[in-house]
Amino acid sequence: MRTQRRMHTNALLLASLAFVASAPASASSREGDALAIRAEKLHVGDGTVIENGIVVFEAGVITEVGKGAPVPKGVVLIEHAGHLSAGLIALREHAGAGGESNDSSRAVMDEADLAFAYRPHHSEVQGLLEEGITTFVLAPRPGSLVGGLCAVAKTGSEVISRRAYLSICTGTNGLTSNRFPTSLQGSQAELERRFSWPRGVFATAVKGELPVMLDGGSSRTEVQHAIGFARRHGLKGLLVGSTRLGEMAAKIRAAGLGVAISNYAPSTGRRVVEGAVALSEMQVPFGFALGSPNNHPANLRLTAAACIRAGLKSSDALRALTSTAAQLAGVADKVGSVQAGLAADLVLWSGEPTDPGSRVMAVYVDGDEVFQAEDDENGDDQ
Amino acid sequence: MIWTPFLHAACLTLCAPPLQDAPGAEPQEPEAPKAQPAAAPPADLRLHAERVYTGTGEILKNALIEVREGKISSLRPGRSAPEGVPQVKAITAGMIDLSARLHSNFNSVEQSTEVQPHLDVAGSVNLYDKRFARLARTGVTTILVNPLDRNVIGGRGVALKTHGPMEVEARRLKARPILRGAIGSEPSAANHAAFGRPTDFYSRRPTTRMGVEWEWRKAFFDAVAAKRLPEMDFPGAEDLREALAGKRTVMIQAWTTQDIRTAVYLDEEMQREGFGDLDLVIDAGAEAWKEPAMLVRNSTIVVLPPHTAGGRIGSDGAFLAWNTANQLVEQGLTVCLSAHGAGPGPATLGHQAGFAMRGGLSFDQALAAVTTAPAAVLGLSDRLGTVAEGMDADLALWNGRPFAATSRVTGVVIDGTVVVNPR
Amino acid sequence: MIQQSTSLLQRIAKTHLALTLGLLGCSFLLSAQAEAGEKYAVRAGTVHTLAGDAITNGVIVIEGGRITAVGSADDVKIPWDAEVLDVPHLEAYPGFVEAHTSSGMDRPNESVAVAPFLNVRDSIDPVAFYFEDCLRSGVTTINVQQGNACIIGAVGMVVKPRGMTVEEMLVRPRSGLKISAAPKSGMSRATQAQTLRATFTGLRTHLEDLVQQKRSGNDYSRREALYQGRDLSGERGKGRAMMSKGWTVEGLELVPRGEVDEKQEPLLDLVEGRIPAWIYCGAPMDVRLALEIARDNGFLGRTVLVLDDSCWKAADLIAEAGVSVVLDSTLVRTETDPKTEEEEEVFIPGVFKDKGIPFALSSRNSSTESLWFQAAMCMAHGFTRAEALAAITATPASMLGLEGKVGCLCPGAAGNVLLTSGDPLSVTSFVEYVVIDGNLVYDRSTDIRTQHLLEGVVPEGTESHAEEPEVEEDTRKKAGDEGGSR
Amino acid sequence: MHLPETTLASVLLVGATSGLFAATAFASAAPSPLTNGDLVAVRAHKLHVSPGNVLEDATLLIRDGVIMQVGDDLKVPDGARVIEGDVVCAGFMDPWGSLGMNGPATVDMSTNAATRAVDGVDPYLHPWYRHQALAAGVTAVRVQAGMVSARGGVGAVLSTAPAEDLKSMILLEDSNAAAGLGLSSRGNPTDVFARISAVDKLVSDINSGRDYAMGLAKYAHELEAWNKTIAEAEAKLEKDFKKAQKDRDKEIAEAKEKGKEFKEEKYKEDKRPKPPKPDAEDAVMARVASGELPLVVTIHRAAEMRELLKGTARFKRLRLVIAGGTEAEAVADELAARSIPVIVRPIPLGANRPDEYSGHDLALAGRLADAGVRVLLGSSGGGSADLPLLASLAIGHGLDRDKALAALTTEVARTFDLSGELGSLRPGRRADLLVLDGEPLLPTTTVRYALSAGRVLISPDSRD
Repeated sequence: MRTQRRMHTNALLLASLAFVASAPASASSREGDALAIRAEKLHVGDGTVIENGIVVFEAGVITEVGKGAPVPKGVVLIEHAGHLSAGLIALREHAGAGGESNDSSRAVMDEADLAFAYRPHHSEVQGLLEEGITTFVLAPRPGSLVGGLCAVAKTGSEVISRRAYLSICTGTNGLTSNRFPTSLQGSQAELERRFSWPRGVFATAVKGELPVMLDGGSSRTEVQHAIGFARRHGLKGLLVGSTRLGEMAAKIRAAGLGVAISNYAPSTGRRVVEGAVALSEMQVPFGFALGSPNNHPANLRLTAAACIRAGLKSSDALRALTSTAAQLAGVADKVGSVQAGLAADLVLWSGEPTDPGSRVMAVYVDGDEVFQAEDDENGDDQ
Repeated sequence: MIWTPFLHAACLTLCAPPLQDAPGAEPQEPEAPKAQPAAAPPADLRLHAERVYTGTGEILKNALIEVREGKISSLRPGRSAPEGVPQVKAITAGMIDLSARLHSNFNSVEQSTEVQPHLDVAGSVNLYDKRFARLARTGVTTILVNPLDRNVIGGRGVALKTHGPMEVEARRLKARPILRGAIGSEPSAANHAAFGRPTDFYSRRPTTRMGVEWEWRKAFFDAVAAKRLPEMDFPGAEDLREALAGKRTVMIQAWTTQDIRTAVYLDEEMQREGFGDLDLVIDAGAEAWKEPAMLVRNSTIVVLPPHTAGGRIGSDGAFLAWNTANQLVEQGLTVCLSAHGAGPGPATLGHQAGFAMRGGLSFDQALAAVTTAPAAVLGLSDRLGTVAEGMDADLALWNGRPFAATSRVTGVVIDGTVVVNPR
Repeated sequence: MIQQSTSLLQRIAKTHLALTLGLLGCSFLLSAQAEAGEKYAVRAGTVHTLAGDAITNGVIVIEGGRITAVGSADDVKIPWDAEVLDVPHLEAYPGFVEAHTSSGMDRPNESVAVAPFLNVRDSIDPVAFYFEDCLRSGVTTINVQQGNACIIGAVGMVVKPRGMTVEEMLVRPRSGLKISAAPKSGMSRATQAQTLRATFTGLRTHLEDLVQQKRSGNDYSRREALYQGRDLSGERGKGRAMMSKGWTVEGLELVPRGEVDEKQEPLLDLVEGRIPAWIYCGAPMDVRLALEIARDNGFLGRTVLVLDDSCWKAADLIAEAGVSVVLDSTLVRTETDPKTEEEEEVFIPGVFKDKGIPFALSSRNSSTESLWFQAAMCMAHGFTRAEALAAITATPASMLGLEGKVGCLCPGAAGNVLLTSGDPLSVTSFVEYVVIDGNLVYDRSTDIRTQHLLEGVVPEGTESHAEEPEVEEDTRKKAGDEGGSR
Repeated sequence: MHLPETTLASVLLVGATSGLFAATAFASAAPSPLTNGDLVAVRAHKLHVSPGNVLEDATLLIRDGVIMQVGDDLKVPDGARVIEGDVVCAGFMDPWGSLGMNGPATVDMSTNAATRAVDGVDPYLHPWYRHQALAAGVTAVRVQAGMVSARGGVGAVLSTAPAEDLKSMILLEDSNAAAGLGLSSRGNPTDVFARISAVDKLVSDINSGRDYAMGLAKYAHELEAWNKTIAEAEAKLEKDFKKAQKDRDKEIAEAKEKGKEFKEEKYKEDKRPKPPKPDAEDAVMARVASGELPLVVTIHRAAEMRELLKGTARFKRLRLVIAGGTEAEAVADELAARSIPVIVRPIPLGANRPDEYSGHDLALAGRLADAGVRVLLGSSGGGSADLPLLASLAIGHGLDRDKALAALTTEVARTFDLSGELGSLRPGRRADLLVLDGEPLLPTTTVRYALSAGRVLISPDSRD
């Protein structure tokens, strides 16, 4: 049903040209001609918001951002009555791997590279664009002790960083009942062995050149073990998968780890969102995990909104969805905010980006308009 | 701080104002009239009991106990209760359960191979588990946590207090090292013959008691051989050698008399072979009463499982006669009781001591079976088990004669902290 | 003590379906007579009547199964022809009373949801281990009712744990009708309440139809007589007007009671308050339904609630309704606050004592959770000895309408005496002898099962593992409830 | 038991004896406001009387838990408690929830048309769950026993105020009847023929309900006629009795003479009409057929919806409500024409969704509203406290903001005949309202005060 809508939108695009001052056939800056968008509110991504800000981008890269940024001659200017922000980033994703994101044949698959599991045009990936998600960390599904190397991929286009994380399940998610390890002490013994005499990716991780993604498991004791393990071996990286991170905020900050907040579900949700507020008070850098296709892509913004409802500032929530997430994924030089030199991954919203009530009007990846909302007559103006 | 929400008027003896449980918050009571010896620093906590059952055989009447920095700083009998100090009918040392079974179930035993002597259960203990608090409320202050008995040799146990810092390494007691194993039907319960079923590591392990016993002997023989032939070394061989040298207590779960016999013969075979002598403790030795002679011969320590109404307990249908504790003690054996981690209700460790007394055990022997005897097994007799100056301030406060069916634990102190307020 | 009213005999002879009923009806009367003649006397170190202070060196005289005299040795003369149990080293107590149990039957539950016409008499197994356990733990009077998995269950009976046939064990027939406000398996509380109400609505509709048929019949015969020109010889209806505090169907006197459908007839007895009701509540919300059904159908005055341990939260509702309760054998309940995850312990008998609700304790087995052990645990939580003992003697007796007959050592009461080696609530004392209706029925020295449990003595000839049946746990009780103690 | 005058409506009011019998046991149908005597005045910069109808700087007066006056020029009487706030709107309502219900009762498969949700309400559930819902702005929940069973029975509307006892929780004890069609059992789909026959069974049940009501009316009518004829006949017999006696004596005498045995005259009259057997389920279905009770049908697939709409077209006064409606767009025009509301579950469902939700997406509510269908938003038992947040998600996928607010307030009241009680801030309504610090349904907006029947249950200091 969705692809059919894409042809439908392109037709509409031509019809709506009348509103645009002057616009070439398709709004794409791939072939060298520049493009500019003026939005009522431009969210740079570091918390500052520019009224009537303009962003200019050419060949997929942002060239100018500012209130009165000069629009070079011959550049198409798109007026947008709403908000503009950088594309959202999901920190733990399985979309695009088509269910092959976990090899359960053996406990440790340290050299497995998720980049080779990524199919950009897989149906699971398209859903992310509609929700404004332009970049995500493709990670192995929990289930094996060491799942492999995560990749950072652009939604619908290529992988921009291959060895983003080494994925490790230190808690019960790394155990199975019919192969090693079946106990927590067994998995801890194996990890100690791998990291005390490190070879290959373990060596690079111990040297600090490869961050780890630690699935600590849900109970507070398992999160404690994960933090202790990271500190013992001087590892940097991300703590994922736990709903009880709020009480561990001080320990997490001391260990210098980042956090990926897991999905908000009505029954277990309270701990997740209170944890996010506690982490933000302790200045622990955090982003949001998504885990589609089993979780609908809209959960990213829904979890952020639930955190705001529990007391998180909406600017912090947007930063967690964009710039902080980019830093945690190690691609802050490429994506994550609306600044010159970064990729032109932009999302046009009808209202505040962190308000689930705002519609995704259009999404640009590397300067290409890859999604546009159907223009319904009574456009939902704020 | 757990408080019983429905206060009964019946505890007439308790009349002091509420006790702040934060140590050091003790209100300064007026200087005692008689000459105070060199002004001792104020106690963190003071308690008064009509009777203190010290565990050394001596009962102190109307005793005032003072606690400082987690230790009992002074114990003075024949005193009236000063103002503001909680009074209770009886105080015993905190009880110790060597078979509390507070492991995290199947996550606490590495079943990929049936002999894992070196793996420490501490890695899988969850101190946030509600059962620790429940156990503390029944007056049990120290427990031994062992892996689930699904392996022949499960690994190392860890001794912990039931209240304290929330990290296992910080709460671990420097007790005698423990090697945990099992004999009987449980270690081979999940195994099945290889043919006809998908082969996984459950299809190549012993499926009979003979197989389990063979795994025990093979483990010890290999460990001794590995000392001479390094290429035969395997993880855990050092643990087994320490066990043979008696430096590591071997705690074997054996419910029935057949399995207890296997454990004792294993120890005697090690002695015959000259490999060493196991410091053997039988856990859940329900049918130890059937052939006590071999236990006496081997001076084996027995930890009894909880008494049940029908006497039957355990997966092998062992029968625990209620006079077992009395019979074994009369023959000079060391006996410990256990409640398998029962929380508040009719089957706490205090009740198990009462049921053992119903089987003929005297009060002092029952008190020893839940305090000094297990403390000795853990090698912590210098810290736990008795109420005396210098010992850890682990106390159980009772509202009547301990272990009587008509009294219960109304207050618990662990390391000087009031965990359950007697108010 | 055994009710001998004529209507009772009539009722037994007529209403039950069981084929053996006829001959049973008369035989049990005879057996009670035979024992009447003998005289028995007990001389004990101290006699605790629980209805005054203890008598040292006391004597109890029992004639015809009834206590005729209790007092100190010097002012009560033992009849010359009485058999005497002289145990100066022991203490005498009244036999304990189990207010409600569904043990002692081969299958406690009936698959038919609404079966008030059944009677537990047909499934009590006189040689069940349970009755032997009762003697060993000092229980001499037991109200056996059907299990909790029903909507309206069978009629129960009060028995004593002695006798080779159900008739010999009988203390009082028709001790009450069992109802459950907690859902039968496969149903939920919504459908349970609906079916329970529909049962009573069904009774009302049935009675109204009967009255309507009678009226139409009378009108028709009157008009026929007019047509035929003859006087109508009016014979009045042979029935009885319906009296109930709940609702009545006027004109029921037109219908002879025999014509009421046997399946509905016990319900009518219930609504007219002629038989007590025991309503099981598995959760606090069930208490509201139970009280509403009892109040609306007029038998609140004769209702006793059988409570699960979670029902303490509805104690105010129970106090307001003024009914008495039988507590679950779990006395300490641990609940977790979902917000703070703090655990909180509640001692359940304490709640009912503070609210002044009469309650009886119930046992789960014969030692680790027997009646005396439950009473001891009440003392451990602050009860006085008198209050604790009353919860297993006087209060259950009054619930069964047998106050002054069982649960006390006073003239006129049944000759049920326990001889214990010390304080019955102490772990180190035992029930040495039990006398029921003036007959010595239990002597610990000959109790091979206690010897086996306490001393491991394997009685000869029972070498094989005599598998003792576990006391059947009402599995539905703990469904969905994390449960306090392990 | 004598039946009153026979009109279709009045007969239905009496209903089968069980219906009558049960009704007396509960509070009267009208919700019981918790009277607390004192006067409360609420002042706000923006007062949403109803979605789209906003008063600037207005005041609202409440007495005894009922809204007395609303206006921008009211003087606050002295002695009244005054509450100030930025935005005031009516309390949100979850038309498809389970808050306050005993868990197993909501998933009970043994329910039938006569099962009552109020029998499954548990006042002893921990109060914290209700507090969360209130703190999110949900003041009432429509609950149902047997939410996934073929016949869920009679639903109820409960207040989320702290529960003293059962009566204080119930706003409306019989709000609707319920049915579930084509629901997969624990995720595995049922086959299409079973689903279609389930629809036909529901239609035939509605029909038998109507016939039952007809039968009751016919019986009442026939009985009245029979009574009249019998009364006349009796009067005549009374009159001719003397003559009949004389004839009889004469015949006896003749018979004795002839030695023949005397035979009585044969008296015949037509039988008394038999009342239809009381059937509680048919009684409920009769109230559904007459339009007194709306029928909430949990249904998702287009095939079954078409069958249902076709089958129920002939019941002119039937008020159908669709719950779920994943493929409702296929019949959107007919739903709009027959003003059949659809309760949409605005939850983001991942790949492992139940079979009947396979076509579900977050824009469903928006597209249905655009097609003119009356849209409601419900949590389907998945936690009413999150409904406002999920509603904003529906807005973000195309549902107009005012329609979303209506879907949580006025539309719910209108669907369950509570428009006179709840849903809007007009005089006479129950004072269930929220004082917010921002526009409703924004994540940054928090509920500073929540009032239920005029009682302040959430205030800034008792927030969590």
